[in-house]
Amino acid sequence: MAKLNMVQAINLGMKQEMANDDSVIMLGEDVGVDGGVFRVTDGLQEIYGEDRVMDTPLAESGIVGASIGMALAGLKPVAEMQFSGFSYLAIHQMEGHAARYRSRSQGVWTCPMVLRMPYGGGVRALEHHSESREVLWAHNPGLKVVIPSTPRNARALIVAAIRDPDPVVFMEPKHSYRAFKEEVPEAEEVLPIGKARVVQEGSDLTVIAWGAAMRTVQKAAKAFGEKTGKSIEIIDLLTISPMDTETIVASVKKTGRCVIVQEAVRSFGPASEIIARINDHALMYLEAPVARVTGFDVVTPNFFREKMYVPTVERISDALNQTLDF
Amino acid sequence: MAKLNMVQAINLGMKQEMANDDSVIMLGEDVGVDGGVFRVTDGLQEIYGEDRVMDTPLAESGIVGASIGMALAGLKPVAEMQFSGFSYLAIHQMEGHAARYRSRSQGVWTCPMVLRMPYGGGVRALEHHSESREVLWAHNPGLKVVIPSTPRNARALIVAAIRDPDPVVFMEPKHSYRAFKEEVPEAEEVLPIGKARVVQEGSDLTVIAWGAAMRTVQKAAKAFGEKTGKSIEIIDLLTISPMDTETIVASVKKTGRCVIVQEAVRSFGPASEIIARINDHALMYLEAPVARVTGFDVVTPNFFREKMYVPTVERISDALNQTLDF
Amino acid sequence: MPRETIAEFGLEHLQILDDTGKLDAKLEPKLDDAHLLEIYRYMMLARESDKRMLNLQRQGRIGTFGPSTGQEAIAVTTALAMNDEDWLVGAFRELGARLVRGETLLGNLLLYNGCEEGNAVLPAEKRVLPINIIVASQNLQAVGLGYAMKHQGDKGAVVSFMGDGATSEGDFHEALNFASVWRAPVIFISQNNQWAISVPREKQMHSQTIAQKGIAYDMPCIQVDGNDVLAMHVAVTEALDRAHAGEGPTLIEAVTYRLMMHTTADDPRKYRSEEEENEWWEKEPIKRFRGYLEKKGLWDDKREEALLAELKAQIDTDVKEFESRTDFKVDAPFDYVYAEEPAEIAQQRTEFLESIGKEANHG
Amino acid sequence: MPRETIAEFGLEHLQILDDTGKLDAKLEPKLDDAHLLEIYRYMMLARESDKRMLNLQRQGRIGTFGPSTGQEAIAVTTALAMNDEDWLVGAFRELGARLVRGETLLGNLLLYNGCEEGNAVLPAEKRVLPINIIVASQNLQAVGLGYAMKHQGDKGAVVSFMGDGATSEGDFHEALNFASVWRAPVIFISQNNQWAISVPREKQMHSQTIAQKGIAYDMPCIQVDGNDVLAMHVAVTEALDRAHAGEGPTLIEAVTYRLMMHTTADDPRKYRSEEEENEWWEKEPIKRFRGYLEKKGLWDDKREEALLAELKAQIDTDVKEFESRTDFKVDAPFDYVYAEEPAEIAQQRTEFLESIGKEANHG
Ligand SMILES: Cc1ncc(C[n+]2csc(CCOP(=O)(O)OP(=O)(O)O)c2C)c(N)n1
Ligand SMILES: Cc1ncc(C[n+]2csc(CCOP(=O)(O)OP(=O)(O)O)c2C)c(N)n1
Ligand SMILES: [Mg+2]
Ligand SMILES: [Mg+2]
Repeated sequence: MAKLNMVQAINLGMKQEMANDDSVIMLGEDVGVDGGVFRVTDGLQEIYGEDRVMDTPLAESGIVGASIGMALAGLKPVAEMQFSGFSYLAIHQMEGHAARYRSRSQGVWTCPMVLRMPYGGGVRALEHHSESREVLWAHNPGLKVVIPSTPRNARALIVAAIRDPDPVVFMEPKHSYRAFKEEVPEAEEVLPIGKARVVQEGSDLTVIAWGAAMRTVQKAAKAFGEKTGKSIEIIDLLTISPMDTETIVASVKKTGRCVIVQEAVRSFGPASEIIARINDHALMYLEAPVARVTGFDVVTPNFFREKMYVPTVERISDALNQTLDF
Repeated sequence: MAKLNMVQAINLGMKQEMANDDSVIMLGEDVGVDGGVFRVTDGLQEIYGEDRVMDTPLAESGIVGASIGMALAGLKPVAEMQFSGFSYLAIHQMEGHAARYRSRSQGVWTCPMVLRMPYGGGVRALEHHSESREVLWAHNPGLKVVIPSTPRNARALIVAAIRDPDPVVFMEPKHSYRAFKEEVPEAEEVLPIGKARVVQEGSDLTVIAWGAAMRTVQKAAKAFGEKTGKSIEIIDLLTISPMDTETIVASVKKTGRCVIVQEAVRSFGPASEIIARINDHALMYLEAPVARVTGFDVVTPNFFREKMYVPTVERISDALNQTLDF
Repeated sequence: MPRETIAEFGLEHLQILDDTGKLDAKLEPKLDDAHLLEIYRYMMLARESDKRMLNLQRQGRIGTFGPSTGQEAIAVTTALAMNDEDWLVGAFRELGARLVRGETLLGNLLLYNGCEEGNAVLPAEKRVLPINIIVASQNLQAVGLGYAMKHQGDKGAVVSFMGDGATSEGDFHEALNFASVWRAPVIFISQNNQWAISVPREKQMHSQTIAQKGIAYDMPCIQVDGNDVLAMHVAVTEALDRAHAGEGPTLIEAVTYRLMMHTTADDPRKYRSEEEENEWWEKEPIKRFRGYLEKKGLWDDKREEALLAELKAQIDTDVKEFESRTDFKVDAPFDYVYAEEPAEIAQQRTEFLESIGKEANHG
Repeated sequence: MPRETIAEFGLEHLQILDDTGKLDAKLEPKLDDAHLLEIYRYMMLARESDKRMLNLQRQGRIGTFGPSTGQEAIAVTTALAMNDEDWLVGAFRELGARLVRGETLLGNLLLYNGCEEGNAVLPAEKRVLPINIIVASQNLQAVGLGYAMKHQGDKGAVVSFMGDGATSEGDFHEALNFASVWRAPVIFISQNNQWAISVPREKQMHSQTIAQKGIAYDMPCIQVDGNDVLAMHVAVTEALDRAHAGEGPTLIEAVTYRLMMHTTADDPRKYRSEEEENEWWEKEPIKRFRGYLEKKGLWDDKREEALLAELKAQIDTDVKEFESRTDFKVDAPFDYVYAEEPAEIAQQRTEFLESIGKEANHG
């Protein structure tokens, strides 16, 4: 076991899968010699060569469209978008093809590929480098959307994504890339896609989050628990789509109160879907409205004002208070 | 007053706005001589010339990107995507630029443009011609998303969209293009963007819908009302984003029960956001879970199986029953 | 180095059998009779299939489709020049090539009736992708296939078809650039049928040819008379040979004409004249090629009659089979969203089946 | 028409003042002294600004930015050849052009400090778009601006900058195609600095030049030594004259080198050698141009010293102003989503202001 940050952990998972399976190949802008602008593919080209770790021309639709062709031909492409903010140039390839080949051909064709992308705030970079738009992928049946929150689950989920028989959009919370380290076993670990994880059991209130917000939630919950003695259950969604309704509903039925924390803009975000599912299956258990702590419905500000946009410990605490006091 | 179908009504609105305002120009694939594949721009090139009604090369990002430039220069472009299924090639232009110019420059630059597109089922065409993905636009602050449901409101809303100082995605339910006619006054009519409309008052249950589903809802509600004597309130959303929470909440507070009908796939659809807002403002008024009658979470099937996908009178009636019986 | 020419590029046009039937014997490819007759047979099959489908569509028995009448030489000649290991990637106007590669009219009828079953007729091993409707997007898949072949040490190549309008899309450009950088064995064939729905070539692009767009990528490129079977055969064979030998991609502009409507939902009278269409009917490929076969003593009226009868019987069989199909699973869309069914989808399937009064059956 | 060459295309390269200081007097443009000195001054201002910004970034006083050191000749010469009515559309490596057009270092410091205020320094009338980060997407806006000018009977032109990597994007292609079809008055300038982050030109494209990509659109195109002020001036002026005269777009490849890191977040030692960088330092534009000025008797060490002092003072003023700014409205993002504030956003603003313990103030 080594203590790894998320960048190293994803790198480890990919390195091992490339060793396990010759058909796994990586492609994207600067993923080769440079090892990716965040170094997630660092060293892979040296080991596996330029044919399996490819620097592509600067064209997102090109990267994704070519990956689809590779997947149809039996390879398992893992494509990187340099930032999620540039992945929208390839939505038509994912919505129009990757998500559809299985349905389109009633199973004759399948498209097992992974589309990796760093997303969310936290790097003091320019415009387009801080958005959280997981819904743009999640609203497309045929795609899976996975978001890890720690080095260890990131490693176990990237392996699952590569092995998945369907296209997976793998969104990496870049704020968590180097924020902390965690023990990650050298030996293979795989987490199932489509399963949320209860990271802390509790009985008074459920908090649901994913990605970088998990750490803020844990901080807020710890302080809040210590101060109020309230018992908070925390769920890490891990897969945005298909969503694990069961775990969410079981928890809310138990606690009767729920706060959802998302970095995406509020309206039409994942939290709305979670609320809809609670409404479907646990409405009568609710003792207070489900609270949403989210990015605001604004154009994601540049980094100088990022803090006003991203959910903070304070805003989460307020929501916990209000939901418990309701 | 003439009886017009929705195609003729939108055409009328655009024709009048082009006469009112020299800076309004139309562009898109086949919008000129051909008048658009659905004939929505029919005759406009003859009146206003090739410089104001332009057949473009076949490139969606090109159409939208050029429209943004025109808007920055003071024109008011109304761009057509031939089908919403091809609009995803231009999401990066809308998400990345049209939605952002005002914020990016603290109001120095603005981007008043309309992006029109037929969407939804109903024309027995090939793949990509039947989807409802309004959320892919609505989840982007800075964009407005408008969906008319009848010839008369379509005309009044396209005029509002053209005059709006911000970019508007105007989604036309193609199933309603020629399905029915309505009296449309020759004299100018404008409906405010951002306001839903109560099309039928009632006290037992609220149904919320938009676009082509409105007609199905009205049929279902009529039959249901006649059979059960229940009093159903019907809300036509008209603007998806920014959403008119007030009208929704007032109605649900009154009726305590709500069914939402959307043609989009269920998960992460507009109905989820509506439920989230009901949760925020009217949870304690609910006497039953809000029901969603939606397209299923599948790849939108080709037209042979379209009927299984699109909400039907039967599925709406079932939901009304269940929600009232809860 | 002051103001100085640093590069020069030439562009070739290839025609062997012209529209008056005149043959350039020096350039004539040595094709055996069986191959020539097969080309003719498949062109005729495609043409007759179009007629029947148009009929069915007008009667409401199938939905919208795009006829390929007038463009048969390109698709058929190309497909017959390919090896079985070569991939066929099409847009939506290459019926002849699909038929050559083993697709049936039945599959096409199913597809144009809105049944996904129509894309499930050929197994993946046959290396024929389903039709691609998002204009130009298929070219990138072709590059991915080509790279995969190269990577796997596979000797084949990929042929990727598109229209003239398709060359305006960003995906066209990205595909040609990727293919040239990766030296991927892909032959891009742009069927320049002069129109993209109502938009004529000269409003689509300012360049006089599509072929010259290859120069942007230092990619071998050529303009070919797409209504000339012999020229198409030569150009495609050269490109395939290069691809098979590891020498990378080629761009072929095949000049032709869309003799009919864009799709059955379109009315060309809105935007072009009958005279223009008639001029191009004079240059259409089947008549021209039949003249060539006749001169070679390979064809005559009797053989034509026999072929037509045979094709009619074949088409009848497919149409009959199509109309007798009843085994359509109503909840099939739930089956193919993912390999494994998530709980939410299982529940929605149940909801659906209950709504139509049937038992859940996860068959 | 058998196998026959139907078109030929030549490609020119332009250099007037080479990297050894040798001048091609026949091609030398007749620029007055003031203009020459202005070019030099703005190149120096851009270079010195880069140095200061790098300093500030290393101290954490601003965020990531991309230096343009080594590429100043392209941006500055171009901007000084333009009229005020011409539009400037940039990517993110044209600081010199922005300074010429009236942007201040202050604006850039604000922007690179993550403040939208940095894009609000110049009024829209100045016709300078904010930086564009989505690679190549700005070219389409340039085409739209160009069309609008033409449509409104405006005599101006649009200059649109991009990198070499940018030519791989679909938007590059769509923009050049639209511009050529519409005969829009747009000059596309690709700053070929040999690298797109870590990807060298030869992995970006298979073509030997970027200029030849213009042939795909029958668009006038030329490769220019982008480190040669005189060549840049001639090429841009020709292109602007054509655009102003209604003769449509031009593609200019300006060959240069990114002498520093891609952005401050990048480490070139991962992927290229110091030797390569040193070779290009020999060809850099400022030294070369200074030699030209000196030969003309327009420059010497004393004048250099004075200029440096002057620029330092100017930069100091902007940095001081930047560091003294405190008037940042914390809830500004709510102000600019739409012209009119929807109820939901008003409510979220209140929620936000309450969370930070302030009163709602919709100022
Ligand atoms: C990306 C995209 N945009 C628009 C369409 C609608 N559309 C279908 S075919 C077509 C014209 C295609 O023209 P061309 O490439 O010349 O092919 P042809 O139909 O002439 O064979 C258009 C605009 C589409 N299918 N995909
Ligand atoms: C669409 C898009 N993809 C990726 C990026 C990330 N990125 C920023 S600059 C850059 C390289 C640009 O190279 P080039 O066009 O040569 O310009 P240069 O930086 O050399 O000036 C990349 C990949 C981006 N900004 N936009
Ligand atoms: Mg065509
Ligand atoms: Mg570069």
